[in-house]
Amino acid sequence: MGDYIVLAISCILINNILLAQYLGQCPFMGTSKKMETAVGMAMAVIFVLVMAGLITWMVNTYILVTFGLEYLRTIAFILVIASLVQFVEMFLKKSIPALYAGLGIFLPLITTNCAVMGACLININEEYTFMQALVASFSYAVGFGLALILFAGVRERIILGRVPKPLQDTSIALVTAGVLSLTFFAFRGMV
Amino acid sequence: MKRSFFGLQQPRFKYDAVSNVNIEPVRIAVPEKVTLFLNRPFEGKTPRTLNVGDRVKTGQKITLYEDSDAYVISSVTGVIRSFDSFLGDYGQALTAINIEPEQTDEFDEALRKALEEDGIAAARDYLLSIPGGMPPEMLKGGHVDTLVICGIEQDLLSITNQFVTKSKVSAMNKGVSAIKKITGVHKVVMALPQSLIQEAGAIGGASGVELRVIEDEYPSANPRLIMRDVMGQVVPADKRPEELGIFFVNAEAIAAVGEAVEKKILPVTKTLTVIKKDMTKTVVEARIGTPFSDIFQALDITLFDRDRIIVGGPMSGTTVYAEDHPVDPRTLSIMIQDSSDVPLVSDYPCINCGECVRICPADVPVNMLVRFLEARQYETAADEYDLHSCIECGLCSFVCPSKIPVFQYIRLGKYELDRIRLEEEAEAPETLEEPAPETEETTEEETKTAAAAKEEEA
Amino acid sequence: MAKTLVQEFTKGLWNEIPPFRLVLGLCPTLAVTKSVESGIGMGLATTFVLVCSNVLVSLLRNVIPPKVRIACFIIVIATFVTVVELVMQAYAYPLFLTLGIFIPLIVVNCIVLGRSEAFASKNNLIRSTADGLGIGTGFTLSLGALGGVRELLGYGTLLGKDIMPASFEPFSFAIEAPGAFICLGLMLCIMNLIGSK
Amino acid sequence: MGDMIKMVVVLTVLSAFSGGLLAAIRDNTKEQIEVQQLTFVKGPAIREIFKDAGNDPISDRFKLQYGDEERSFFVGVYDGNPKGVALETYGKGYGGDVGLMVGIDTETDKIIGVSVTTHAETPGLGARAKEDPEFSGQFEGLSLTDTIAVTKDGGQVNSISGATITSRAVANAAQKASDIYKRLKPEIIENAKSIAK
Amino acid sequence: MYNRKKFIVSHAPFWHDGSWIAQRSYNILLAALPAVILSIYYYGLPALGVVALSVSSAMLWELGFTRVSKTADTIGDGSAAVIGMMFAMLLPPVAPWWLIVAGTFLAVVIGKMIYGGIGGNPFNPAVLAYAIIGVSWWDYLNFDAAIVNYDLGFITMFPLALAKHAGMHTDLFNVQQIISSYNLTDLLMGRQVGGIGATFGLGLLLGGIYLIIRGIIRWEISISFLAGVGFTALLFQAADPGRYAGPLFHLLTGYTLLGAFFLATEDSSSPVNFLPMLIYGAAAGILTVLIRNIGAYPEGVIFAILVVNLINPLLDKIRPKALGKVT
Ligand SMILES: Cc1cc2nc3c(=O)[nH]c(=O)nc-3n(C[C@H](O)[C@H](O)[C@H](O)COP(=O)(O)O)c2cc1C
Ligand SMILES: Cc1cc2nc3c(=O)[nH]c(=O)nc-3n(C[C@H](O)[C@H](O)[C@H](O)COP(=O)(O)O)c2cc1C
Ligand SMILES: Cc1cc2nc3c(=O)[nH]c(=O)nc-3n(C[C@H](O)[C@H](O)[C@H](O)COP(=O)(O)O)c2cc1C
Ligand SMILES: Cc1cc2nc3c(=O)[nH]c(=O)nc-3n(C[C@H](O)[C@H](O)[C@H](O)CO)c2cc1C
Ligand code: SF4
Ligand code: SF4
Ligand code: SF4
Ligand code: SF4
Ligand code: FES
Repeated sequence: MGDYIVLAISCILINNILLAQYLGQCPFMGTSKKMETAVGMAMAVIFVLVMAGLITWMVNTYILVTFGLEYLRTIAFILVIASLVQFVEMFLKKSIPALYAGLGIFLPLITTNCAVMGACLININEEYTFMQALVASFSYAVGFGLALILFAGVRERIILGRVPKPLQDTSIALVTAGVLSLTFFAFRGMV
Repeated sequence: MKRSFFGLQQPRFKYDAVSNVNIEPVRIAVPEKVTLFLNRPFEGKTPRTLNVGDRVKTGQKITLYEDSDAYVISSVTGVIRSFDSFLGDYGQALTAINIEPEQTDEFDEALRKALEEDGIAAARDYLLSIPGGMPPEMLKGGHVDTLVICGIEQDLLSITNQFVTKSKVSAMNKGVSAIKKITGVHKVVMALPQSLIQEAGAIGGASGVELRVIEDEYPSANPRLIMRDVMGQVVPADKRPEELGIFFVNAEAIAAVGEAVEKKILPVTKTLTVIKKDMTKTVVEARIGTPFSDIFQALDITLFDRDRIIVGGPMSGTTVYAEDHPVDPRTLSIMIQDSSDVPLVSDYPCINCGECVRICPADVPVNMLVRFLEARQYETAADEYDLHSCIECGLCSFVCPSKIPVFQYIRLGKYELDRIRLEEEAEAPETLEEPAPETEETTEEETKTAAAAKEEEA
Repeated sequence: MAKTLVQEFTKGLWNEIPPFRLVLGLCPTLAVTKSVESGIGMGLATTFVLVCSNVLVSLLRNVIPPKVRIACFIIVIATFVTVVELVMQAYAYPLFLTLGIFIPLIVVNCIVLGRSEAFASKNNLIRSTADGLGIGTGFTLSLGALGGVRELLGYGTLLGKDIMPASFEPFSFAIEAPGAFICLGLMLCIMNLIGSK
Repeated sequence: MGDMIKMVVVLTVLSAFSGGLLAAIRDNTKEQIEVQQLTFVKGPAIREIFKDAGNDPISDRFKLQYGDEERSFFVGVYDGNPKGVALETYGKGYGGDVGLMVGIDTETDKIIGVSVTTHAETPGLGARAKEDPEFSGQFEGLSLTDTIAVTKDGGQVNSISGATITSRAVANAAQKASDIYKRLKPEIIENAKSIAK
Repeated sequence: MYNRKKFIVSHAPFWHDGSWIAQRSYNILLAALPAVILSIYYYGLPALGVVALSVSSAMLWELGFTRVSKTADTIGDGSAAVIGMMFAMLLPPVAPWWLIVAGTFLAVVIGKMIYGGIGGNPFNPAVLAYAIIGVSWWDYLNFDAAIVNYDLGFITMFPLALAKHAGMHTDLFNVQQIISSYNLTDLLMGRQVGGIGATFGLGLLLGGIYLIIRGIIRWEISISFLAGVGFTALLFQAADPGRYAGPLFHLLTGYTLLGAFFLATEDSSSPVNFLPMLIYGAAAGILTVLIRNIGAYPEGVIFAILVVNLINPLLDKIRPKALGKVT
């Protein structure tokens, strides 16, 4: 149990997927201008990443490794993730329309989100067990959501400030993301 | 006015009390020219009931435009010399009527006739521009649940209502019973500072007014704060008290109503407080329409370039361009400010010091609000940052170390939102009309199918 | 307005240069630009995948049924990504180690899929090649430039050679994660300044 | 219906093409990738151990079966004699397996040197096992007849301060190497000789 | 005959309490002086040089930025001087000139001006600059390395580093023993190693109380910060007295007092509502001790403040219901 907590804290705070692993930057920049969209995106990522993490882990362990097809990992994973997102979208639309309305627009964005794909690949590279992969996937997603929401809070204010013209929008957002990433140094050594 | 050394403690403003001061008002002579404002844009071509050269009597109801029942009461007997267009606050367009008064007053008899023929309710059509002013919605016959008489002004320094409350007890008594009959209101409340409660006892006893004490600290005389603290009812931010049937009137107006029904002549003399540069106060009585310059002359006040003439108090008044600006029925005070005391605004952004948030009596998140207002995001300001909760006390501007014109931003924001809302409402009927063709189409289709059916039958 | 082939190529070098103008492909941009070498390596790998997939998609554009369009693009792209992955492991292993999972992640790089979807599936072979080459070159240049700045500040070197005077204390912040964001943000600011002139 | 068939056909053909291409490339790069991995991942560690060897220990390697695993051994040739062999073993560390290359002198049965290959330990703590020459230096000259362990477990290796787990992992790995070597010694020497020829 | 006077027409209110940003800035400088002067007394000219260069270069960067970007001059408001002063207060007395100049650039330009100047910065500029510098040039900030050549008549070891070291080697040291070599008077009177403006406990307390009384900083933040540090340190000490130092030690060493009164209270990056201020301060205090006791750095104030700066916008959404607000 303790090990899982350490893993979780490490994935959320120290090896934060956005701020330390540089994954998922485009949605990070794209959905952080407003708190509402940030929260929506965070939820969607948590939802998809946990499912994708587990399914790709199983695909890798039971199919690719068993048949010596590791070199097809990239292609297999992207197909799994793409179809998963499609499936989730269809499923939600039919059975949980409220959730679909909330997550709907964010789901397609996630297909081509390297955070999801990246986290799945990290699970494999780190040789995590099934439980570890579950904890790590969830924690990465929570870390993504946490950073995204904190960032949105800061960014909402920056947008109202008097940022010089050439720095406006993405430029100042990147600088701020840098500080965000620096801020997370605070948790170094804590697990 | 300066921030104290102990800045941790918030600045406090006390309303001035008049109970112990014996004030003799200065009476201003009838001026050489009076100017009355009619709440209608000036239209040269619209047929008028009166024209330049016509004579009017004191107390005469002037309904200038034939196609409108907006009126103003003449405060003198004299000859109309000209009409003008005048821009009020936020570009409100008014018609200015300039009258040259004669030496002696000849009083208009319309009110007397109306009262004698139709009883007291007939006064309703004459009271709008009585000294102190009456809420138009109340006179139009809207439901009046509660009437709150303000024995004290919202803003600081001005003592007009207190003075009237103290000196015109019997007129107020009559005014209260009259206004009860005119509007049918049962509950009349008078909000007073503790210092006046003795004097006002007489009013309460005779005419069935509930007396309520308000704190002597600014801005507790603000209508919304009176509602919350004295009446125990919070007015929703997006509603005005009037919409709940609660009307606020100045004590002066009630006294004026009393005088009017007693003498059957409309009073035309306005009481007001003049605050000089050294903050000494003088109570003045002048005909409505008297140019400020006459008052200044009578009080030996000299003005220089870059001084400021403020109508109303220091926290929420408005400034005027010219010395010959006339006294309006609602003018409670005139304040003169020396150019060296004029605080400058800066174009600094909010530094998030939080002074405004701590002082705001309405718990408005001013620090955030001001950012959205500056960015002209009025809708967000209203929806998420409580623009409409602001009771317009001006304290936030007072304490802002960035010298941001916060209060001005707030008023502008509210004004802009109102404008947008009005525009949308104006557009709304068009959108309502749109469904009409659709129904026509369906009927057409129905007729067609009906026709087809007939053909088939055939 | 049809563009000439040259314009099709050069638009990727300035008007639509990723990641500055097209704010896409940020992750590899941030992750693998600790040095000029790794930046350019990543750029070239991406360019290869871009050009190959543009070519193939453009060739197949009339054959691919619209409904499975995205799936086909993904297969095509993933194939070329895997080719790069294998070839790089075989012949440029140290580079493969520095680029890490960002090589397989080219498959989700929005630039690549975006180009297939927005350009190659609607244009002929030659145009698509020019487009892929242009965007790819622009991307490579961007990564190289950012890598240069970070390498110079963070290590005091360029392409591994000492550039700064001996007394220079490397500003290693530039090669840490926060430095990546800030350098990219400031470079974007400079691009905006130049662009607005 | 036609659409459906077309979709299936296109997807199948594309997948087949992709699979074929990748399989072909994979077969052609397999050897090379292994060499590269050895050169760049294990290479530094091996060279560290066989500093003065006259051969290239990476190319002079052989494989032996140990239990159900196949293990690689690298031979260091000194003055024409195959005097040392190196093998890689693993110990359970703080952040996962710690890989350790252990070089053994076949004449004296003493450790020539050890070097950490792969690890996921905490920077500044466990990671010092790889960076701190003082720590790995302690293994030099240890005799395989003794049990190798950290001082806390009654052995002779001082642990890195604050990182006993990592230190223990390294000691365990060394001990494992010792066990393997002792079990396979005859075959190892035979193979080494034949390679040196 | 037209001879009309020109009157000023403007909007209410027509009074202002006369407060002004510059006044706040200069009062902060004033409050910082005791701590800085004592350091200059101990360390002499080098410390004075660091302070002077830091303040002046900060102001020059701001001047330069406003000139280049063709915006209104703002150095008069004193904010750049305050940032320069705060940055200097964090530094060891022997910081090299280029590090100071680079640091003030990061603080003023990256930390403040690009966010639109005063009021726009989401993070405390001086703290941000120090963190960036620390990542790159830690060796120059490391007190133990920096002042190794001084003989000051007191222990020339950074107390927090010593305590952390001892806490990591409980087989060799007992933390309580180690920290008992720093007595209370020493810590209060600046007889300890630390940043230029961070050692004189009493001076910082006086400065802080002055600023609180003047209403320039918000006491809620300072007090909850100190309470957070004290309480967390107490818990740690109770859990393992051999490993963790007690509350008084944590309160009077490192940047704790500087952080509580001067850094965490920076207007733009801290909340303004009551409850958020308490949470903000307490979180910073708790985090400070967490970083010191179980994190990677011996000193925790810097990163603790950056973290709470980050959550400030979210915290400040907790606020009283405005008058008449429905739902
Ligand atoms: C943030 C953090 C990272 C750690 N990393 C390592 C590590 O890399 N290697 C290790 O052996 N122990 C690591 N540990 C575990 C502790 O240091 C553990 O208490 C220690 O290994 C016990 O050995 P000691 O007797 O030397 O203190 C880590 C602990 C923390 C809190
Ligand atoms: C050291 C110091 C420097 C000052 N420099 C300036 C300045 O450059 N510009 C300015 O407008 N006021 C300056 N002032 C004055 C302050 O703005 C302000 O008038 C004064 O601090 C009022 O605060 P008090 O109430 O403590 O006297 C300075 C004050 C001090 C103490
Ligand atoms: C070193 C020093 C520099 C000062 N510079 C200024 C200055 O530039 N402008 C200023 O108004 N006051 C300055 N003062 C403060 C004034 O002497 C005086 O206290 C102040 O102007 C009065 O405060 P007030 O302007 O808030 O009323 C300075 C004080 C000192 C000690
Ligand atoms: C606020 C702060 C405190 C630091 N404290 C230490 C320290 O106590 N010991 C150390 O070796 N490095 C310290 N560093 C530097 C840091 O650990 C490391 O060198 C960089 O993070 C490099 O990744 C510190 C850096 C900062 C910003
Ligand atoms: S004017 Fe300012 S202080 Fe007064 S209620 Fe409005 S926001 Fe609050
Ligand atoms: S008082 Fe002025 S500067 Fe301070 S928070 Fe309010 S608006 Fe901002
Ligand atoms: S997939 Fe590409 S564009 Fe999207 S977030 Fe990752 S790098 Fe950015
Ligand atoms: S690095 Fe840490 S453990 Fe080592 S001496 Fe310094 S404080 Fe002690
Ligand atoms: S009462 Fe007018 S704004 Fe507050």
